[in-house]
Amino acid sequence: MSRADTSQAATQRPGLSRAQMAWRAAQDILDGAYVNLGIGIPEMVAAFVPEGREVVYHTENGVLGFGPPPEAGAELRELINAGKKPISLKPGASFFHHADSFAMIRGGHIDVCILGAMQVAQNGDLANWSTGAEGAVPAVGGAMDLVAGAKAVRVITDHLTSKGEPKLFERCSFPLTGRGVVERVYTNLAVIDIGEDGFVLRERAPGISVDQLRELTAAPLIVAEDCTTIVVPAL
Amino acid sequence: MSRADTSQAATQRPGLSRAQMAWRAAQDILDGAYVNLGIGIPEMVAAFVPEGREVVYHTENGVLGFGPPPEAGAELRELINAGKKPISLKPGASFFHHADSFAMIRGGHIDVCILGAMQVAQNGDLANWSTGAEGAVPAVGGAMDLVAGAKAVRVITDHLTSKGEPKLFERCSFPLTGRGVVERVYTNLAVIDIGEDGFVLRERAPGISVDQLRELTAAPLIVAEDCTTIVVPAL
Amino acid sequence: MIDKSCASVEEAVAAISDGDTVMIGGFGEAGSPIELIHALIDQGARDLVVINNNTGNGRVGLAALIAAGRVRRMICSFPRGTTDTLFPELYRAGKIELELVPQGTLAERIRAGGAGIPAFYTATAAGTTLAEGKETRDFDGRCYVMERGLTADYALVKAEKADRFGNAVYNKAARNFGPIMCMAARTAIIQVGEIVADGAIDPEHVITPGIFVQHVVAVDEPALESELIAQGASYP
Amino acid sequence: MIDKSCASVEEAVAAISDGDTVMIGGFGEAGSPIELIHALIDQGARDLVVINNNTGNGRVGLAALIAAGRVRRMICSFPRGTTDTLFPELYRAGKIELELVPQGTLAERIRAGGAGIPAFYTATAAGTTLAEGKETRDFDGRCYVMERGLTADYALVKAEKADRFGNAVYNKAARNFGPIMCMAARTAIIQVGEIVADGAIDPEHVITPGIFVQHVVAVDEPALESELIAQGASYP
Repeated sequence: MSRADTSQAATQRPGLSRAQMAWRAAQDILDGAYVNLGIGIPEMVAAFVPEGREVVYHTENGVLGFGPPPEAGAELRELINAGKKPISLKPGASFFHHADSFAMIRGGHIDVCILGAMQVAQNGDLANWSTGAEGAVPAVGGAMDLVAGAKAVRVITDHLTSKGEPKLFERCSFPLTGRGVVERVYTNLAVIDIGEDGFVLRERAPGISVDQLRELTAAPLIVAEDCTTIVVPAL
Repeated sequence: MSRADTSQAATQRPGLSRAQMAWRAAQDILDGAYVNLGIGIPEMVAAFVPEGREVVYHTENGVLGFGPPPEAGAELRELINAGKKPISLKPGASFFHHADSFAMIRGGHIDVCILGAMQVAQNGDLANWSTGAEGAVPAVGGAMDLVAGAKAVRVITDHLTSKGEPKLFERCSFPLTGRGVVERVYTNLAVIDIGEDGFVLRERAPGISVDQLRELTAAPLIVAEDCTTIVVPAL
Repeated sequence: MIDKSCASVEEAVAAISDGDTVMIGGFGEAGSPIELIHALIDQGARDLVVINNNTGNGRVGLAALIAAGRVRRMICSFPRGTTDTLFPELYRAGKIELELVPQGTLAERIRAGGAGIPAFYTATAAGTTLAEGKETRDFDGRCYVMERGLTADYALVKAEKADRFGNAVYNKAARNFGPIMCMAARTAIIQVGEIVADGAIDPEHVITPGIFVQHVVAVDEPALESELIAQGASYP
Repeated sequence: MIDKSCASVEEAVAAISDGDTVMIGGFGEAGSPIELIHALIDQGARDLVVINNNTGNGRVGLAALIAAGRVRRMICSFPRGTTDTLFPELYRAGKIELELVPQGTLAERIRAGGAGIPAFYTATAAGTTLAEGKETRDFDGRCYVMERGLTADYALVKAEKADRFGNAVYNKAARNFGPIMCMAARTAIIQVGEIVADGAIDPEHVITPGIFVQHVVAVDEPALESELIAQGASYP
């Protein structure tokens, strides 16, 4: 989705803008991490990693150590990410073939993977590849590999669908991408961990109450003792 | 074994010298073949491939396209074959890691592998890694991979052991390297194929009779209709 | 003398037969062997099983091969282009079969096929609908799915340069599926920008050793999928 | 800033613990990380499980580690040197365990471990004593043996050059087990002749991407096993 779409949509939503969600997720990425960012809002995370932290980005199609899109006109057709968009290279980059690239994923070498979601369940189940609708042509890409292989799988998603339906459930109704794989969810309204006993509310967006979150979440919400308000810059 | 050993031993054996055995095996290597040669007499084969045939040699430790040992003083410690002896590089050489090297073997990309043998059975079973003696420390190296993976597995061996015992049997008594893997055996006395029904005598060494071969082979010998005498240069 | 070079893409693909399985390299337009695919369209083989990560874009390259009705079955991870409705329409109409494979499993199955591994286990897709009908097995308390190695009759791959032995190097992310498809196909055909002299590729830098390559064909100025699509091109 | 370099081999191996599994690269003396092995001898960890193709030569490097009684168990394909009787004597005396693995199966098990593959099938060793006690299974009419992936706590590897990210290149046949051992170990430690500046290694030429490497240590003038042995050296 383009940035234009993002900001337009953001004005219609309560809580954090999409850029603020990405910013919040970026704060949890540690110095030296190997990170794979999914298409869409997750891609925006890279722009908000705090100064002083050096992060190495992996893309499934076989590049490690890539940077932001090059300036217009400097794009190279052979230098793209898994979303098929142009990227640049940072110092320490490398190229490798597809089997080696997924060996990095499946072998547990990627520290953090951040993806979008259609549904997340309180046990960490993730559905983000198919609604399972009759007649839909299924397409999965690397999502199942990423959630099965990355050391930490985190999700960025709006708390509700565009129709106002919940996306956080006791159980996913859509076909799963992986079982028990998600460790943390960043929404426009909250930061929620998957704990032993289900969703644990860690942070609320400014102005959002626990009661509102309970109403908008289709599963029990355990409020962490140290639950705080998300502090985000204007973005 | 050094060449000095070879020629010394050769003078005490009937039929072909070791170099002649290698020469004979070399005639069956086609232009453009990818070939893996075992330690010992098989290594000598490369020297006798007919002019005009270009052969690419593979060594398990990760080199394709190597050539004969370099001149004394020009050896590089990082440029060795699976026998840990110095090699040179030919045009079109490449280096790769051990898993890729054995992917070439296991994946059926090596056209011909030539190995030594302790025992060969009439069904193509090969024993060349262990006598199975009590207390022996087993060591297998890449032999089992080569015989399982190469498109054609051929054996060069003396027809008899140094004690005068047969090496070609109805069944191997030593632990197997692989089952039903050998397609052709070059001995100092004969060229023998493994056919549907057992050993097929294709060629006899000069002065060696079928009756002699039957006596020295511990399995039935089918004499091919077109069985000929091996014609080898003096070597 | 070993010389795997072919005079033309036509010659390179001439022996591909009806019913063959053909791996086609490329991820997006990076590494897409368009000229080889177009030669395959001209050549006429049909009823093909094609293995590629996607199903092409526009009406050129793989999408054109599919549009020409030559593909009986696609094995891929993502059978959709950004805007493309070709594959979905054919699929819904029952005119093409689909085996959907997670991308990393697809890559590993190809690598396994090339390495003589008939089957392996992966945690990818365990507990999902894509594991339905597949054997699963626990190792050390985790559930894994058994997946089979994939081999092919042919691979069509685009590389940057190769020598007469077929030793090849790639260009950046255009490497993607090329090296493993060359391993997994009985006959790997690579189109390269340039066939270089002996010794021009450092043995340390070879990505696909020539043992995995059967034919090399020079395509000096390969077409770019995105440019063809921008031009509204349609093949043939 | 990412900087995986260590000041010394001592620092690099400091955290290796009793009972750890340690993969050690090298085939013959090519790629043998002698300085790292000697640092491990000095460091004192014992009861180690060591994975290497062989069991070392002379009384230096891996052979010295074994002679020092630090290795509980060897996983290798060929536990003999040309003239060496060290391992056979310890083995016959029941002082060291041996898991004998065909060389290609060993390499593939290490690669599988690094790639998150818990098990795979190979035709290698099917029908031999080395398949005894292992599961076998037919695929398409051929018998295959199930083999498990191998992982390790540490890998000790010698490469030619690396940068601060751990991106490494090797020297000729010294590459051998290095790349796959780096993949399969939780902590891969590589000794290199030179730690080079950012950008000094072309991204196209990287053999081991830094993601597989945790520590890099410069050993400017590494000892050569054959020279040490010729000198009659014995470590410590």
